[in-house]
Amino acid sequence: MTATMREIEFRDAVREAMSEEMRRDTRVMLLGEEVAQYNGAYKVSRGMLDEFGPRRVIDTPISESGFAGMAIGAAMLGLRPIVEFMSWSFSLVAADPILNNAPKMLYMSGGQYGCPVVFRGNDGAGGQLGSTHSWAVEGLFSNVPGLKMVIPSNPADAKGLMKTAIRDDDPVFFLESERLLSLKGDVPEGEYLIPFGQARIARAGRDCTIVSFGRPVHFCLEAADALAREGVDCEVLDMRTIRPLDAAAIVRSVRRTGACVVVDQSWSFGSPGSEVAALVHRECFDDLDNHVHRVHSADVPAPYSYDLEQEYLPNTRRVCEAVRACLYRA
Amino acid sequence: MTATMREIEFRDAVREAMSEEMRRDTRVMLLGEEVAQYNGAYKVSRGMLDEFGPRRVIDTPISESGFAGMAIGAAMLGLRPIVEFMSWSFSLVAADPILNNAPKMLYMSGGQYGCPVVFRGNDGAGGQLGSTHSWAVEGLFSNVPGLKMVIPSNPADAKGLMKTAIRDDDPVFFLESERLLSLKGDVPEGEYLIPFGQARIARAGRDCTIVSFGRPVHFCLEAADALAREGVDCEVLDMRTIRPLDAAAIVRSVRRTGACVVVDQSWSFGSPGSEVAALVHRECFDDLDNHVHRVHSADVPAPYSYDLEQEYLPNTRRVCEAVRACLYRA
Amino acid sequence: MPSASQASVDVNAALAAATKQTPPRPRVARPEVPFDTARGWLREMMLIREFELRCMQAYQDKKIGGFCHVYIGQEAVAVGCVAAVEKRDPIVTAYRDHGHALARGMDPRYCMAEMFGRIGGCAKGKGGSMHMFDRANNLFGGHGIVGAQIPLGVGLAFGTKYEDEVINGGKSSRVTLAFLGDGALNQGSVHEAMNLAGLLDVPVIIICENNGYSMGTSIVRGTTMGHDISSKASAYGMEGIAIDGMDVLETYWAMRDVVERVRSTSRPVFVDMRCYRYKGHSMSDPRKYRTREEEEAYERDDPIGRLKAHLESRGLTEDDFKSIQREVRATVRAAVEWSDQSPVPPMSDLYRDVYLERWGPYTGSSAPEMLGGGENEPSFKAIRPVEGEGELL
Amino acid sequence: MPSASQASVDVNAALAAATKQTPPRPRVARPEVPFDTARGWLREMMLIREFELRCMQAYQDKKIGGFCHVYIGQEAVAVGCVAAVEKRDPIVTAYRDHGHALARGMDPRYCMAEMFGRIGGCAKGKGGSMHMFDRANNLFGGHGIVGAQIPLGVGLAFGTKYEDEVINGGKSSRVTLAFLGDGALNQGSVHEAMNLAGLLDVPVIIICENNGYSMGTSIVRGTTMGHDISSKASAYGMEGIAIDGMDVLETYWAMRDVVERVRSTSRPVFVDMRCYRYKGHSMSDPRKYRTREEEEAYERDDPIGRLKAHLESRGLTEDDFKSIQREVRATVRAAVEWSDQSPVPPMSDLYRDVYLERWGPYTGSSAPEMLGGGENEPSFKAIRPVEGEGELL
Ligand SMILES: Cc1ncc(C[n+]2csc(CCOP(=O)(O)OP(=O)(O)O)c2C)c(N)n1
Ligand SMILES: Cc1ncc(C[n+]2csc(CCOP(=O)(O)OP(=O)(O)O)c2C)c(N)n1
Ligand SMILES: [Mg+2]
Ligand SMILES: [Mg+2]
Repeated sequence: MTATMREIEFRDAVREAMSEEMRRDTRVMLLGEEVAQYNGAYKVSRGMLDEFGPRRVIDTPISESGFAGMAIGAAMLGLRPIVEFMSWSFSLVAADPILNNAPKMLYMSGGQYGCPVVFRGNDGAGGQLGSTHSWAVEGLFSNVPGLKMVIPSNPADAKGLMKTAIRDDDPVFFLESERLLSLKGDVPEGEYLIPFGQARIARAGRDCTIVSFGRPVHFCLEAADALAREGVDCEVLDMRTIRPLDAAAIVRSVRRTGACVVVDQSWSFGSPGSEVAALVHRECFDDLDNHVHRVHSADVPAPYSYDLEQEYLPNTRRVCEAVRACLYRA
Repeated sequence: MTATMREIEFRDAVREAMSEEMRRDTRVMLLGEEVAQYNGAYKVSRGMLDEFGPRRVIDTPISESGFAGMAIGAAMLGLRPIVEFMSWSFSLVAADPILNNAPKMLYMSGGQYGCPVVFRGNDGAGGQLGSTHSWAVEGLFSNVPGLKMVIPSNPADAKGLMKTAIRDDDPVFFLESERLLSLKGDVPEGEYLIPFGQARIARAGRDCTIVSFGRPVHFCLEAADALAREGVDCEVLDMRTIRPLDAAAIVRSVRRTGACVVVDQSWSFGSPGSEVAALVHRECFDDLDNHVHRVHSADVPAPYSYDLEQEYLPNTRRVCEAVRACLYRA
Repeated sequence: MPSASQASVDVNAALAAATKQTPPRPRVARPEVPFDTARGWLREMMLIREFELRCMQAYQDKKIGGFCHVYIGQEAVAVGCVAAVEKRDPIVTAYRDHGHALARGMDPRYCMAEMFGRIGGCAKGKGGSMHMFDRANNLFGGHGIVGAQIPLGVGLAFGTKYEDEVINGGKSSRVTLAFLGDGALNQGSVHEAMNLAGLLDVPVIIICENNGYSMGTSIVRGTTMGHDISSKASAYGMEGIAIDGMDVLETYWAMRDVVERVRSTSRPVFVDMRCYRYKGHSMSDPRKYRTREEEEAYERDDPIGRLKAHLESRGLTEDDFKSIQREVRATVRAAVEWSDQSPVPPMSDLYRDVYLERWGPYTGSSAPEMLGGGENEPSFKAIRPVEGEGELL
Repeated sequence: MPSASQASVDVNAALAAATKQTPPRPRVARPEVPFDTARGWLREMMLIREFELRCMQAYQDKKIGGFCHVYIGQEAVAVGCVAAVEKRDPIVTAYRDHGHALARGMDPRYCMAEMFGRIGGCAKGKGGSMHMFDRANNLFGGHGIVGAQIPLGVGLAFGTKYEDEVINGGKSSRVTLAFLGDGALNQGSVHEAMNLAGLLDVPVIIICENNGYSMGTSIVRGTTMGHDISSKASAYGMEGIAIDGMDVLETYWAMRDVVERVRSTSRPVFVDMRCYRYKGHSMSDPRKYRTREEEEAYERDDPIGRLKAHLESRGLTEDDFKSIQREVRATVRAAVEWSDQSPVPPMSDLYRDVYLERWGPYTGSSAPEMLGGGENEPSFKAIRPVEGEGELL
């Protein structure tokens, strides 16, 4: 990424990736609720109808199961559809096609039919939307083999990972955060792709490894700054993809720091966070000075009230507390 | 359980529990595909239509989302519906009502509307049904707060837990195994209930704690027998409920044995098994001589072929291997 | 409109056709409602509108967060429908739910405080704008997932019938109103529920508030047969009827007929309730998908204006009208002030209401906090007084 | 039938009404198919039936596991429909899929070996009876989740149109056949897909194999408007047509019309294909929900018998018929033998075909096995020869 940089928003980065790929490959198309004429409920697809026309940027009715299934059929045939879920919270009504069809088609057909589809949309709480609209679906869906799961934390990663996702021959679940869509960041001008399964060291440090992905990475970085003032030097790993998971990067870091905190905005029970904890204990059994500490959303449905929701989510204070506890500085 | 015992099948135990509760409480009713006139696809509800009539034992069309949602509405009003999913694999089409409504209604309504519904059906692979029909939904759904999850391994537990589930004021996910339905076991004659959140020590032992639930408990017991012949004395914990999880029982046992293997038939990533591993490492950090070892289904869609499927699932051999590895006897 | 052939359709003309040119049904002569009753409806509709306007303002002021879908333009629907049933008849609706809550009798303070995220809210600030629940008034919630409340509504109706017949050995005598938007017709669960309602003979009235748009998608762009949505009901052998939801008197009388029929036959009915929302889908919608002219045409047909004109012909004075206006303004202002003062929920409330039975959220440790059952009295009771016993907060 | 009022309906009378008394449509005079073509169809139908009988036997012998849904009685549907389209037209179906696979040209050995769970199976033993895929023959699978294949079918049709028009700049020229059972009409996703098909003008033919039952539930017990399911299509403004699926000639000609129309207009069509399954839903079904008389009535109307009679009137001899019978028996016997000898998949195959790109299953360790991409050539290619190149296994 030595190319010229510009500062653009996360949503623009996602759009650039989609548009570049659509220019490159006519098999790529976008469908979802309000993606065309309305320019996207969150303006991620702004202008794409104008550029690509109504055959490639398609407004759908509120039929997630129907249009997700439709995209899967089209992908089996050879198209490369991008499906926008206005929110991943609405993907529950499409759980069957996205979990039972897309990730299993290749296997069930004995290798005959792949399913190169990208499902994308907003994920996670934080916008006071109440419990039906605040799913962090990584907690649910990362359990399932056959799919890939991408959770970018910044515009540059979002662009590079989206391009990889579109070119990937397997089904990709791409989780954006509505809370990050307006986040600005440096994004290279030219074309670049970010491979799956490679974590990014968002901050190097010696004392404690903080493993995170998606929006909570920002809380981790804030926490690391705060902790630095206390003399604690944290390394923050931004996993970027959960399936595949760059386990080697985690293990490398924890072997050096001897301490690990996982910050994951999904519920704790049976989550990516618990997996990382189990993995680290397995691979770094003799390296750890304390057990892996975990920060998750509270084990309750997401509340609407602002104050409750802020406390519900992983936040900078809770990350700091976890790191201190992990380093016996509590 | 000092009452007189009889040997009955798992399916009979479940039916007895449902029938007893329906006799006790007219608010309890059963609905699902083929539960009435056909006597249940797996004959769990055999004879119930005859006893309770078509208003309380109701055949539904193949509309899981519709009838699960319907049951939830009825439960909000005060009924106590039991919903049979012919297979939990078919509950994916009902993911929204069962995950977004049932477990969250109480919270979202600020405590006004509970949702005393029991969802039950076959769970897990092992019958050569291929990947669409072989879900172990504990891997997916146990992530979600607000629901309770029961996974019995034998007829006596199934009956006592089902009765508790029906009387419970919260939504309960009751996971049966088609592979166990014909399993016979001693079941007490009289009425009894088994509280949630209390593990059962299926076999006491000193050297290694094996944590499991549902069908794999049987593999664990077989493995424990085999290992006993090698001089390894395993304790097998049958968790019986996953939410709530009897963490105290696990910790008590592992503090004694110093070794822990988790056997969970769901996929490994972000599963109940990874949660138990993380929990044990957290609570028994200084007690463990090795990291927690885990046995899961292979991280691939379920294959149809008998031989592949047997290897796919946790089995006795794989449990033995894990225990030996955990005890450095590999 | 994805395909080229359809793209050329004049959406607005088509919409007009859908919502106007097919008149809901020939008007029949209707009896008069007592003046005071009709005046009461006028007040309710004005209350809802004032409430919604203040919501919009509070949203701008960032006192309300999340999504907020106002009901302005559709007031006659909630008021007319609720008037046509009894309190014991359950109601369930979608996320555009303030109107239903107020019409059902929710205290505007509880409704507003909910959106402010305060403990005085109808759900103690846990549900928010889209999720208004009111047990005392038999309101089974606003629901955020499009269409999801229709299976619930069928279940409520199934439940009342079961209670009346199986448990109490009598005859089914309650009806359930289940509201949905026109866009929700494209959710599969709605279709599954309609089939179930038809098969099981449940006394539910499925009311499609057909305001012609789902977000920026006009009905003809998203819904086949959008010009005649009662065709959706015909597929389930269900009676479908169109009602002019811009006219509260017509809504009331037409719904009265439907309610009576459903109460006595226990057969479900589908209502194509023609209406219009004047504002955007939610607070962030610039309404570029339709013309100002179209909006103005509907505004001229305003349900409050219509009822006002009717009442004027029966003697309502401008003074009286103004006094209503003053009263509802004061009521809503009071609701805002009360909500401003209602405390933020205590942090302990984060962990309440997860389970009713004695068990708590999973904490990843061996000592789960016990927050259900005895140690966690359903906290709603603790803050909401029983009928007329005065308030705790 | 849950409610008392409905419980008294005579199910069989109602079923007869649903599948018989409303004749699919008035027979029009049809051209004659060439004798050899019709004889070919007879052979195919006999092959399917023989194949299914042998499946049942192999299932009893525990050579086939899982669920096994045989197609006996419905042979005319798959054969007639497949004959009415071209190889390049995609097909997708449900779990009762052996007939479609064979009619589409799948080698019976691959089909049988799949059920035996052997590497020679069409999906290398990974899919089983319910999941027959055949890329070379444009068969996009049998699918086990009721209704789930209909959105896929709409997607296939969308895809062919997109390829033909957007990618290749030509005119849409392929049609997709998407089969479902009558019970599947109650899955919401089917309705969402029908609406999408109508809105997006996709060239799909949704063929409801209306055999009157979903497991033990007769259509009138589970489906409102069960006596006229094309009402389901009307709700989406979609043409619905009933066809006598017990008569392969009629099925063929009627489908020819439909296919031609869909090919040229790109508008979807729904077919109510009247048929009957003689056997149980799956291997474990004792068929207590219907009478022997009903079954016999349909058996007298047997599609193979009908076509045989027709061909006899055109000169088919008993000898020729017997020779077909011998040939299909030999073919199926050979398929069973071949399948018996086909090896069990190697254990390494458990981890293949999870991903196409270079990445492997998660192993919980820091060294995930790499089983995608270059290091894991899609293994199907490795065992299935390219057209006529001879076999590897
Ligand atoms: C399953 C689902 N998909 C998408 C959404 C996002 N969404 C919320 S409201 C809405 C439009 C609904 O329109 P309509 O049903 O006509 O109701 P109206 O807003 O007009 O009252 C959409 C797409 C959602 N809440 N749930
Ligand atoms: C979503 C879902 N629910 C339930 C089932 C179980 N099931 C398999 S086939 C079937 C009956 C389907 O009947 P129909 O659609 O008429 O097809 P037919 O068997 O008659 O060919 C049922 C209930 C399933 N596979 N998927
Ligand atoms: Mg609308
Ligand atoms: Mg059928």
